[in-house]
Amino acid sequence: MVTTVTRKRVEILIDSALAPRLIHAAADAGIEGYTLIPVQSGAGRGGRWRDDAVSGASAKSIFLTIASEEKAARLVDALAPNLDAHGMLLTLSDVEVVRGERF
Amino acid sequence: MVTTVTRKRVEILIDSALAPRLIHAAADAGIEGYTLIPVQSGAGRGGRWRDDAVSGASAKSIFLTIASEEKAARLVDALAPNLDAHGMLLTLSDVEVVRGERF
Amino acid sequence: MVTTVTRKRVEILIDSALAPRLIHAAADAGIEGYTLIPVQSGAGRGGRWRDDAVSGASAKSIFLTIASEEKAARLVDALAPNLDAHGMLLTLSDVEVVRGERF
Amino acid sequence: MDIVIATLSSPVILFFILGLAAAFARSDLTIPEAVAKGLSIYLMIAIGMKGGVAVSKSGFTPDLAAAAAAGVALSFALPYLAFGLLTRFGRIDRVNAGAVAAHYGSVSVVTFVTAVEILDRQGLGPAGYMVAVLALMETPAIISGLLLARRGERGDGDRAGGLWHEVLLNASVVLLIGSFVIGFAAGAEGFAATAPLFDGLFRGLLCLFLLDMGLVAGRRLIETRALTARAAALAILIPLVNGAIGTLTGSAIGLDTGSAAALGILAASASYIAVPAAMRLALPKADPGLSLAMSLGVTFPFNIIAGIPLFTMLAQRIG
Amino acid sequence: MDIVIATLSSPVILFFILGLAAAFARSDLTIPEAVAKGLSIYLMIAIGMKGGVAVSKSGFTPDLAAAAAAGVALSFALPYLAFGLLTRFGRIDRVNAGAVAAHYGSVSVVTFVTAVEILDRQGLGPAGYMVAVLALMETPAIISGLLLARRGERGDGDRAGGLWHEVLLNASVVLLIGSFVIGFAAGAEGFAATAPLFDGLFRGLLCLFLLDMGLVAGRRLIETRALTARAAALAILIPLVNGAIGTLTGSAIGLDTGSAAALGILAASASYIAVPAAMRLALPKADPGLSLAMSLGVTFPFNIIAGIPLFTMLAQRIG
Amino acid sequence: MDIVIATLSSPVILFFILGLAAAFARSDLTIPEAVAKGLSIYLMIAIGMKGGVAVSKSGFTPDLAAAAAAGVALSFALPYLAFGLLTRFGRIDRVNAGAVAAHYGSVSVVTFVTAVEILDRQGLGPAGYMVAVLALMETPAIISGLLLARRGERGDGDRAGGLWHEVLLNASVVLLIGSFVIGFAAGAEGFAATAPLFDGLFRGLLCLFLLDMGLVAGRRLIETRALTARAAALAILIPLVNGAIGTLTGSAIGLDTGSAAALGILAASASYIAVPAAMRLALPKADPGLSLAMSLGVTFPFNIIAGIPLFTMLAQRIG
Ligand SMILES: Nc1ncnc2c1ncn2[C@@H]1O[C@H](COP(=O)(O)O)[C@@H](O)[C@H]1O
Ligand SMILES: Nc1ncnc2c1ncn2[C@@H]1O[C@H](COP(=O)(O)O)[C@@H](O)[C@H]1O
Ligand SMILES: Nc1ncnc2c1ncn2[C@@H]1O[C@H](COP(=O)(O)O)[C@@H](O)[C@H]1O
Ligand code: NA
Ligand code: NA
Ligand code: NA
Repeated sequence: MVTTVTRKRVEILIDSALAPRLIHAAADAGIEGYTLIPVQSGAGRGGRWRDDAVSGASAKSIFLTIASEEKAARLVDALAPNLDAHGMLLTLSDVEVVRGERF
Repeated sequence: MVTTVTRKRVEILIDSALAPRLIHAAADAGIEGYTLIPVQSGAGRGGRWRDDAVSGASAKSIFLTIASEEKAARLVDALAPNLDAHGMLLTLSDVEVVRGERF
Repeated sequence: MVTTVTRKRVEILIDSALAPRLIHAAADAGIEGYTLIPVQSGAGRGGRWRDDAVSGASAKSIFLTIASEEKAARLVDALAPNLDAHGMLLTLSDVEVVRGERF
Repeated sequence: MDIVIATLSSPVILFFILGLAAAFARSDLTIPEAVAKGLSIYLMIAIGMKGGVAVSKSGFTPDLAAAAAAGVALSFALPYLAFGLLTRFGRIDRVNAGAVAAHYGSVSVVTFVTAVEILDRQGLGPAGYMVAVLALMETPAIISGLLLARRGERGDGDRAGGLWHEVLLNASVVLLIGSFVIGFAAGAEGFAATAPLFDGLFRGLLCLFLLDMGLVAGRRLIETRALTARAAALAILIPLVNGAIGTLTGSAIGLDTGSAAALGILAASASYIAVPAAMRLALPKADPGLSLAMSLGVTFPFNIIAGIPLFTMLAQRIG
Repeated sequence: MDIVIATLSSPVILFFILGLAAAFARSDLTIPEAVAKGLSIYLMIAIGMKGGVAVSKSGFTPDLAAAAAAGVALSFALPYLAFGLLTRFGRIDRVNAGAVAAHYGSVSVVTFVTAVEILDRQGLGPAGYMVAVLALMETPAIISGLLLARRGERGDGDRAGGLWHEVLLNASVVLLIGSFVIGFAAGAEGFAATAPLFDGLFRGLLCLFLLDMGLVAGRRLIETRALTARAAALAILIPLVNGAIGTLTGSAIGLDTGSAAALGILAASASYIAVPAAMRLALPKADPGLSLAMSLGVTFPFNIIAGIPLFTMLAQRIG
Repeated sequence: MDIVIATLSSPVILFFILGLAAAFARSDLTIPEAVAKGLSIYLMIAIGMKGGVAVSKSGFTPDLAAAAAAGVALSFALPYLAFGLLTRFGRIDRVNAGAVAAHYGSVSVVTFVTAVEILDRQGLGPAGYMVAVLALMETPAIISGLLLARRGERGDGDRAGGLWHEVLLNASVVLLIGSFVIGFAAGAEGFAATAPLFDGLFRGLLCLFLLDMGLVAGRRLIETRALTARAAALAILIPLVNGAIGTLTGSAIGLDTGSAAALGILAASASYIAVPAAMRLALPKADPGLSLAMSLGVTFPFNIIAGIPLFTMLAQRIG
């Protein structure tokens, strides 16, 4: 099998309205590559939500990025103080990638 | 870097029609927080499917939840007998989260 | 808790136009089961993209499959030479599944 | 024979055939899900309102009551017949046969709408209250199907709540009944301001929707792994039997030719919206692939192309 | 009283009530997001163009200038009043009160559109330029709300850029102003070719959109955890006060009855599109659940069902 | 000059400019994907049916055959010219130049539709069969582009199957040809019942679609990293050259002024639907960002605003 290296998979559930700000924060942490995944509905401590399209304000997305451990740590440190106030849900895990130098 | 703790990421592919029942089962296992992600199409032993919108009956979603090991185990135990009959696909993995006490 | 086994979770971000080809490649590697997840937008070395629906050519999807280590390795080996030219992003990770014999 | 020509030369049917052909040729043409769902909501509202407006003119007649009673009775009874055919001739197990039987007792809104469209052009437009009959026929079959599937088993009391809720408040029942009532309340005058949408565009949007139905039905047929030859044969035999029973019943209770044909077509049609969703909840072990391949892949095209003219001719003969 | 009957028997309002009822009964009926968003874009373009065409006929009159100035002033001023009520009677903290106050100073496009629809049927159609007033009232309240929420705090200079951009170029402002200008440029003649879409279908599509609004408002009300009894009471009291102020202002500056009523309804209405998005960016710590439960869950239905006839009657009395 | 004024004052074009402006100002306005895709399906069906109805009246004439042959020849030949310009002046490598050349040999449905709309208002409506020519011109260019890109390389036999399938059965070819045939079969009489949708709403829905096209083209231009100054210049030069050739060809084979202008506009237009998808499959190493920035970001707006009046005036001069 081709050789792979380990990188961090950072998955952040965020209000779509705040996504542009998260993209900025990621760029500040040196992360340029990301993918946004649509989300349908969910529930948490704030009750249920669903994207009603009428008021875009309740739509959420998943911001997914593969990054080096160092960049991921920088991003997490930058976001940590606001995770709760901004209603974000952040998870980190290890993944293997082919040609890891681009992350 | 801020301290993180390990939690379980439970990902369940399920018929959208059965999602309300899964949400109930999760609540019974003590899991209140979850996110539903839309799915486009796929294939498995039952052949190909795609969401045709005409008959909502073939739509699927991904139910994603971050939970403590204990709650995740309770949910998996509750679902295991029906996984196949109900056409669910369940995976478990470890993720790191910030402030894990809420899960 | 019910016993689980470890399998590979292969996640590939791909141009929707190339998905049928990827499905073929997976089948060649012995992987019949997969799920396609829609993707909203993103950015990488090629700049930002979003699905504009006008020219389907810029839409992307996530191809997600759970497979045995062996089959996953076969698929990764088959895809590795073209990952960059075809603009694919591939990650591999371990997940636990119930009744792993089907993968 | 006029009805056959009228059917096959109608743009509505031609678009359905285009969709089928594109699916069989494995073209990548698809109608976005949201658009298809929007169109189906439109069709239900439009037909509901038009039915309500019609009844607001004609009033509640004995015919209406007779048709409603006949529709409910058919929806309850027809699954028993289908179940027998499915288990004996079809060799399908009890749970799956019960699920499939429920589909055939219930109805397909689009089949009905297409039939009305074609009957109208023949001067055989069914009575406005047939929309109410359509709504009433959606759910009784679910009960029969469940009784058949669970025969000899103890009920699943715990889950019944969610099911009844799903059955009685599912989207299509709410839309049909709701807009029927609004059409009835608004009357012809109130309807007029919305007529450019709900009346003027009706035929054109039905073309688009049937294009999508052709694509969906064709793909389902190609991609299914669940459909046996016997099941496919039953997906034509059952609507023939049910449609004949429905048409005869309509005639027997004194409905006009168009309404009797419409009742026949309702009986012949099989649900692919309300019932699959309910069965997924109530009988999660039944294979949704089988019932949808039968109802959507075989019976729907059969009814659109052959069933509508057939039961119309039957109603004309005996009318 | 005619206006009450006209309101409650209009299919537009009946569909809204159907949506509310379906949500309360927990039916699974939903309008696909893409369709709902498409409908809302349609409504803004249609109303923008019609306003522009009307002004291209009437020209820029002193009335127009007076109404525009009054609208902007109301949008700036009303949040201060609302903020007082929210913090004192509502016991809501400063940040959340500022966010909510901004919603009530701004406006709801659909409330306005529904009001125009109902006023038109009464022969009280407001002047075409009220669409421009609507667009102008969307954003000043955001400034007031932020000033209130951040009172005594240093500004967040760094982020302000993105916010101003969002505020001035948000989708609804661009659509309303853009299509107003296009309608003005095209005039009645240029509009004619697009009239079957933007005029003919208007009422029917408004029915569909209000069905969705009923579903969305009803669900928001059921699922909210943020709404206290006091907040709910304020979500009715604030529009009553704002609407009365708006109607009186309209009368005082000499607007015709229909336009004065429309200004009242604009003042009474609360934003649930432009402002929530801006607040999410500018005050991320404010709970969007609270302001949307109030504006969308309570105030919107209240205005559609009671506010529109109320302020119309007020304008008629004092007109 | 009438045509310039007619172009720039048409609501259709004004909405396109609104979309462009909103994109350049980085407004967050977006039309939901599903709605945009639905509109594009609508436009293809509407124009296909109208063409079919027109040919059912006029019959198959020698003009039709000449125009069809000319269209196919142009689609095959034009990529060779474009390829030369792209590799020499544009300094683009062989694979990318082949892919881009294919786009310029093929056609843009919306450019054509907009041109017909504007020509119609000038009393220069092109012949109904030009829709068939449009459909025929979509794919030959793909073959030429591939031959150019792969010159000197051995073919990729294994993959060719999927490609041909994609090329001949792609959604827009199926829709255009399918609805052309349905329009032909239904004739004016059959079309009448669907006319409120496919004719009445046409202009209004085209406004909405061009608003979206403006947004998409503007954003593509802003966000591209692939477009060099030379490539941008070619994205204007190539359509000028191709459009002149197309218009002259049309005149030479004796088409009426409107049809000759339409053939010129088809030649000038560049595909951004069928060809990009085919190239992604056939030349996965070509950068789709480059060809879409050129065809959608530069050529499309150029043609809509300048190309349509230009080739119309040319056709009028030489006609
Ligand atoms: N580091 C990353 N993490 C997540 N997604 C990425 C990353 N890099 C690229 N992508 C996605 O892959 C697409 C193509 O990347 P590229 O080939 O670098 O332009 C981007 O548009 C993103 O959607
Ligand atoms: N444990 C969880 N697992 C997955 N998603 C969650 C979880 N908790 C919260 N969420 C998501 O995050 C959103 C906000 O959560 P909260 O801030 O707790 O209301 C919810 O609506 C869910 O979509
Ligand atoms: N190995 C797999 N990896 C990812 N998704 C799968 C896999 N197997 C099945 N699926 C998904 O689960 C659905 C049902 O699978 P099955 O029950 O095998 O037909 C399929 O349609 C796929 O969407
Ligand atoms: Na039936
Ligand atoms: Na207000
Ligand atoms: Na061309």
